[in-house]
Amino acid sequence: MKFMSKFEGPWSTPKEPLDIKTGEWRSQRPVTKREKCRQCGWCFIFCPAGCIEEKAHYFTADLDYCKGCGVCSNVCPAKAIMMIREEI
Amino acid sequence: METFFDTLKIEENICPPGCGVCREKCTQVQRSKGKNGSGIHEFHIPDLGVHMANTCNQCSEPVCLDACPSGSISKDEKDGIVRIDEKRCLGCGLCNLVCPYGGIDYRADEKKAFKCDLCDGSPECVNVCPVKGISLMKARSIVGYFHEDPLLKGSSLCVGCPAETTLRFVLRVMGKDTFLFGAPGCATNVINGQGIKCMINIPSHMSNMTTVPSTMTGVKRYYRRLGKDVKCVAFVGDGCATDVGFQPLSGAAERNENIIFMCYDNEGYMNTGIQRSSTTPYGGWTTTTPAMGRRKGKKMASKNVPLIMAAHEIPYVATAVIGYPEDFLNKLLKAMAVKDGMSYIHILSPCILGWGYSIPASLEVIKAAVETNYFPLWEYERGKYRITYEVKNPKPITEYTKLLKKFAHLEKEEIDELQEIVNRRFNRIKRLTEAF
Amino acid sequence: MKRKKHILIGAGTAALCALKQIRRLNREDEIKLVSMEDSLPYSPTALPYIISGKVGVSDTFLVSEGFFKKLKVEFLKNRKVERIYGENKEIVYDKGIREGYDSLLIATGSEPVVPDIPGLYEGEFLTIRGIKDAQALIEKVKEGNSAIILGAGLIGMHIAQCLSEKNMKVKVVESLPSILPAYFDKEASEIIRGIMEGKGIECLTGKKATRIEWKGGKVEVNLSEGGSVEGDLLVVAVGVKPRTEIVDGSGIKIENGGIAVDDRMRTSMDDVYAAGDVASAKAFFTGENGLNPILPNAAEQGRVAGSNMVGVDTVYEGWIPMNTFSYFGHTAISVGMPFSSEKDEVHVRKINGTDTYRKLIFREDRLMGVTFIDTEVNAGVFNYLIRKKVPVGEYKMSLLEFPRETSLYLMQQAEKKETISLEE
Amino acid sequence: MSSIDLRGQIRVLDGNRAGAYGVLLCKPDVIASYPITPQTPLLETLYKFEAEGLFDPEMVEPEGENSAMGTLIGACAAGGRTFTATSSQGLSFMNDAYLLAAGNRFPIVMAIGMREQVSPHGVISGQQDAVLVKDHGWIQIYTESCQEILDSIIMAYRLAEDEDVLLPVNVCYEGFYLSHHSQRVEIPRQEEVDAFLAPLKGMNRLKWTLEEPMVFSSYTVPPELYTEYRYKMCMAHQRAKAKFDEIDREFAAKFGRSYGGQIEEYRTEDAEIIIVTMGCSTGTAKVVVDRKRDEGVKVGLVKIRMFRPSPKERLIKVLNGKKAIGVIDRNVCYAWNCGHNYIEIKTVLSDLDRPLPVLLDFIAGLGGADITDKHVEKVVERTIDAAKGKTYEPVTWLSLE
Repeated sequence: MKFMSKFEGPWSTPKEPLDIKTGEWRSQRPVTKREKCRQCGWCFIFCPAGCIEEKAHYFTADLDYCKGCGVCSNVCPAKAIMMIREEI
Repeated sequence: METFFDTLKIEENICPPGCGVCREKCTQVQRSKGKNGSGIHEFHIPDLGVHMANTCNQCSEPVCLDACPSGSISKDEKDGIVRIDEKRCLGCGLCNLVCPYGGIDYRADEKKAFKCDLCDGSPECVNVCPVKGISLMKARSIVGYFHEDPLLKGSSLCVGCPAETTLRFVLRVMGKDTFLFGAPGCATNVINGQGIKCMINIPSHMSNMTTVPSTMTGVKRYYRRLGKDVKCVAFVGDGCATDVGFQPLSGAAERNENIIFMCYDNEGYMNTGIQRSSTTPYGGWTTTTPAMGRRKGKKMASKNVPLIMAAHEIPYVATAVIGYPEDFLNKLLKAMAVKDGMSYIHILSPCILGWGYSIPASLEVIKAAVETNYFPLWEYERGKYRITYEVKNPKPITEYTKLLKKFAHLEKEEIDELQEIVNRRFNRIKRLTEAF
Repeated sequence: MKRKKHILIGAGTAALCALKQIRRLNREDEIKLVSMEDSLPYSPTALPYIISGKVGVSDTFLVSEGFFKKLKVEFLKNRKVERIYGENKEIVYDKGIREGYDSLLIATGSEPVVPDIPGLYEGEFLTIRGIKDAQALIEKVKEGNSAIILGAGLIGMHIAQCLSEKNMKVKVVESLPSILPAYFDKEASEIIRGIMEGKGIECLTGKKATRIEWKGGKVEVNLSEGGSVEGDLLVVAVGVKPRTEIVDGSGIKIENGGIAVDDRMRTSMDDVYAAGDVASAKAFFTGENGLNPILPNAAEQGRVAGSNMVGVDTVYEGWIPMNTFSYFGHTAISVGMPFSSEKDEVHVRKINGTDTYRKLIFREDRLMGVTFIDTEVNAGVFNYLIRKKVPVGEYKMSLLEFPRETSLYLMQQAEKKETISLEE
Repeated sequence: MSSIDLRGQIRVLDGNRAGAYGVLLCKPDVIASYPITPQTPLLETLYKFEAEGLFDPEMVEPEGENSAMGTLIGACAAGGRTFTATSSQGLSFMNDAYLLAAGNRFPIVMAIGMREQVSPHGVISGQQDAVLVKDHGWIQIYTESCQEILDSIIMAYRLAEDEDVLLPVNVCYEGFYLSHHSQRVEIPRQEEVDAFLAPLKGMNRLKWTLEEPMVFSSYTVPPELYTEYRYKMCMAHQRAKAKFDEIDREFAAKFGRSYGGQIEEYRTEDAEIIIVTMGCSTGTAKVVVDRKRDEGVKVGLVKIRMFRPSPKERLIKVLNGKKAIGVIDRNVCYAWNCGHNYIEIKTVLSDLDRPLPVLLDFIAGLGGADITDKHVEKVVERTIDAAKGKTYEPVTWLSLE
């Protein structure tokens, strides 16, 4: 008998994290104009996917998970995040 | 972890024609510091109907800094402000020549460059703008309360769903010592993970729609018996909180269980495909309140659940939206501080698909809901009602309804009725704040 | 990942910008900055201000001593790099010491051009490129004395202004018909000239120096078409040329007198980059390589080079001529093409009773160049509109009437357009 | 010492109070209960115990049965021992959470004071409420006496919390006949019960902790995973059967009382015919069996204690070679026009050696009606006749004759 779960019931643990690369859903991607980023972090707060990361001196999206919703670009007070169409 | 500099945000297209209050104030403030100029400019091109303001972007890689031949421009690592060392400034004007965003001015008469220094952290323009078009965005004061996000990346919620933003916000504030409770609904996808894979780093329970408050009770009480204080937080939709799960919610409130119950209200059964719930608004389109033939959306007004919860006289009840994060944060902190009873937070959470608006516009929708008093932000704290965000000049409800396809079929008559409901409800809250 | 070693030769704006960029993008790599001079980095652009006494020498250093330590950069002063061996990825210092690199930036800048005029070397003339030159000139400044400046370019005119402010009598000799000929058209140039001459600066344009004679502490410059001017000191400021001797014998390609680079600031030798005054780089308008030794270019080329040196692929869009000149409380600004061609649409606005002058050059609905005298604008915004090829068709007249407002509006709109989500 | 602390004593108690002492002795952490006749006095007694300080569980007063079960789900997931009781429509109303508890493998113990379901309305005894949820994933133990209620609750915790089982357990007793009728009850001493339950302390049980966060009740994809959980649950049910026999033997050794484990076999060894009962009518039936034995009739009795999971193996063993079986059912199955145990036994028949015994069903005692010795005598007589070859309708509605 082959089992998938080590548990008796329908339980799960973050030790086995669900890793869906939701970046594949994306039809457009955010590109931060690095030099223009004010590091205000508003995109970090508002990114629904929780995928904004801080680099040396700017914020940018983790494109493995970014679904391309455009909220970061929308809330950016510096207009430093461009939405670029993904080419297939 | 993150830097998070305070930053000015200037709203677009809301400067009143001819206004120059921000510039005048800035000039005045700078003059008091012995400087001559304004760091903010408002502009009017009447022919084009352009009324706007512009100021320094405080770039992270300032080209003005790179182009300054005397090294007199610096970016402060602590507050991110790009400043000019006046003593060293040559007055050559190169900074003005290279800045693409018009953020730095060169004054030929004084041979000095001049720019916004954010008043070193408390910009005066923010206070004087008559239309509240300038705001200081202070993420640091919010993220200062953040813990590591217990929710992993890669949730299968819809692209851009504000409920996910809200849940992350809540969980970041709540931190790791939290038990999270959910019920079947959109957030399920986030809380549960799939199969044997999990996507949350805190203990979480996927309950039935009818058992969330009671399950929380069980956990809270068991840990209380063990002498441990744990946070039990529910994040459920309006179907669970206000319809089929309302009885247990009311029961837990009556027992005054020490739990934090949050309803993200997307005004319908969205995970099953947009059916009406008791919080679907008057006139709102859903698949079970269609707008076709003899029907014009929902016939009756929504159930005013936060007010009903306040009537339980639990220690804390609030309405909140992610669009006003400072307000939301304060409410979360208040709810967390309650140790002797229940807190209930009712969150308006627009549904892109179910309400019909463009994906990134959630915050605009949320703000319009607040600015029209459709969803007033208030709290009930131990007997006292308080409006936490006063809207000075509430906009007509059409400013909200026009954003949403679910109201697209409404005609004047229905709009008037909806406006009447909004007014009545706001007045009720207003009077409660005055009476209690 | 392996730590790489970047060597940057030169300590001007280009090298520093490359350095800052490398550090922004990479916190680990080793960086070494090699300067021929023994001071902290400075910009030649600041030198006239030292002469005028507006600032002291120490106020013009681009960075402080602590800067290098903080960025974990080794700063070698007083070292000359003699030669580059590309095949071994090595450089050789003046004392024969060799050092390997993973990537190398040549940002040695430029040096003054000294024209071949009979008699010039028989006396002590001055050029202005280094701090020592500035200090030498300061020593010779004496109220009431007169100075002759060869060259009416930006440096020449700037020094003329500085010396005039020190109450010296100044005569500027320029072989071309107008002053500031590279950046301003005839009309603008005349306006500037008018103000300069109003302050007592004599501008002798269209005249070549044919012979220099030195007699008893005085210098006499004989001019073409006859006549001569006499002064107490002579400053030669006819232009600059790339300082390229470092690549001699290395095989690195030279063109237009500078080190040829591609649109990533790469020279013809692998892993060797060049930026700033020394580089012959792509011009924005023509796409052809050329020299444009101005500070904003040095900064941008340095940034582009730095990015590419750490493997972040960055394309140089090309240089755009631009300059700003402040003189006696006036400002002249030129961005983009200063001169129009036949296919261009030109709009000029002058305001009576003032020195205000505005010229806008359009090609179809794109802005190509602007000139502003005594007009308050955010000059960089025009650079933005030109570089981003922002369509300005219906705003041409508005740009002329309300240049600052309209340019900011167009810039904001263009920025907004870039950030608008495509999802509906 | 509280006057109601009767631990270690022998008293006359009704089933609700006897059950309450069973709960008290097991020291649950969280109790949540909503009143419904006839189990109400059980929970009232628990609230009294807590008020008197006999034990100190968290006493939750939920606003309905579903919330009562919800509370236990939370507490049990967190690692607590929990208890609730309900009846009839309360159980129906609890169904949402009732299923969740089983699916999540939460070892909750719940008493059911059995009562008929609506409609018609009636606060009347029956077994219909409990048998209706026979496939909801709970283990169900049916009791015959007040003593057995008490003892079964203690055994239920041993069974539910066993790491090889981890299933919720119902202890079922008929309303009024047991809940409100008093009998002699030996109430064990606390130390005895503590010792009996001690093995549970060393057992592994996944808990909901902040240190090792887990999600309980995950969203199940793919379908194979769902199948896996169902298979594992079936296996747990199967393991519970022998485990329950073991627990019963251990209980007998410690307390001197045995109920036979999954089933009680009463004078079955040389019996030719077997009467099958479940619940409190067993006592009456035993009297009749004794009487018939005195008359020389080779009749025996099987009492179904563990209705779920099915005590199949034990039934096969005891029913093999018998000539006829008469089942007394205090419940109905609409689909087959019979009682539920009749279906259960009929299912077992195919596994018996040939010739198969004749099987008769007798529906009796519905709606609170008594099952008298006269009824049982009729059952025995007809079963004997059937064994001798007389033909009967398979199902007899005894009360309607």
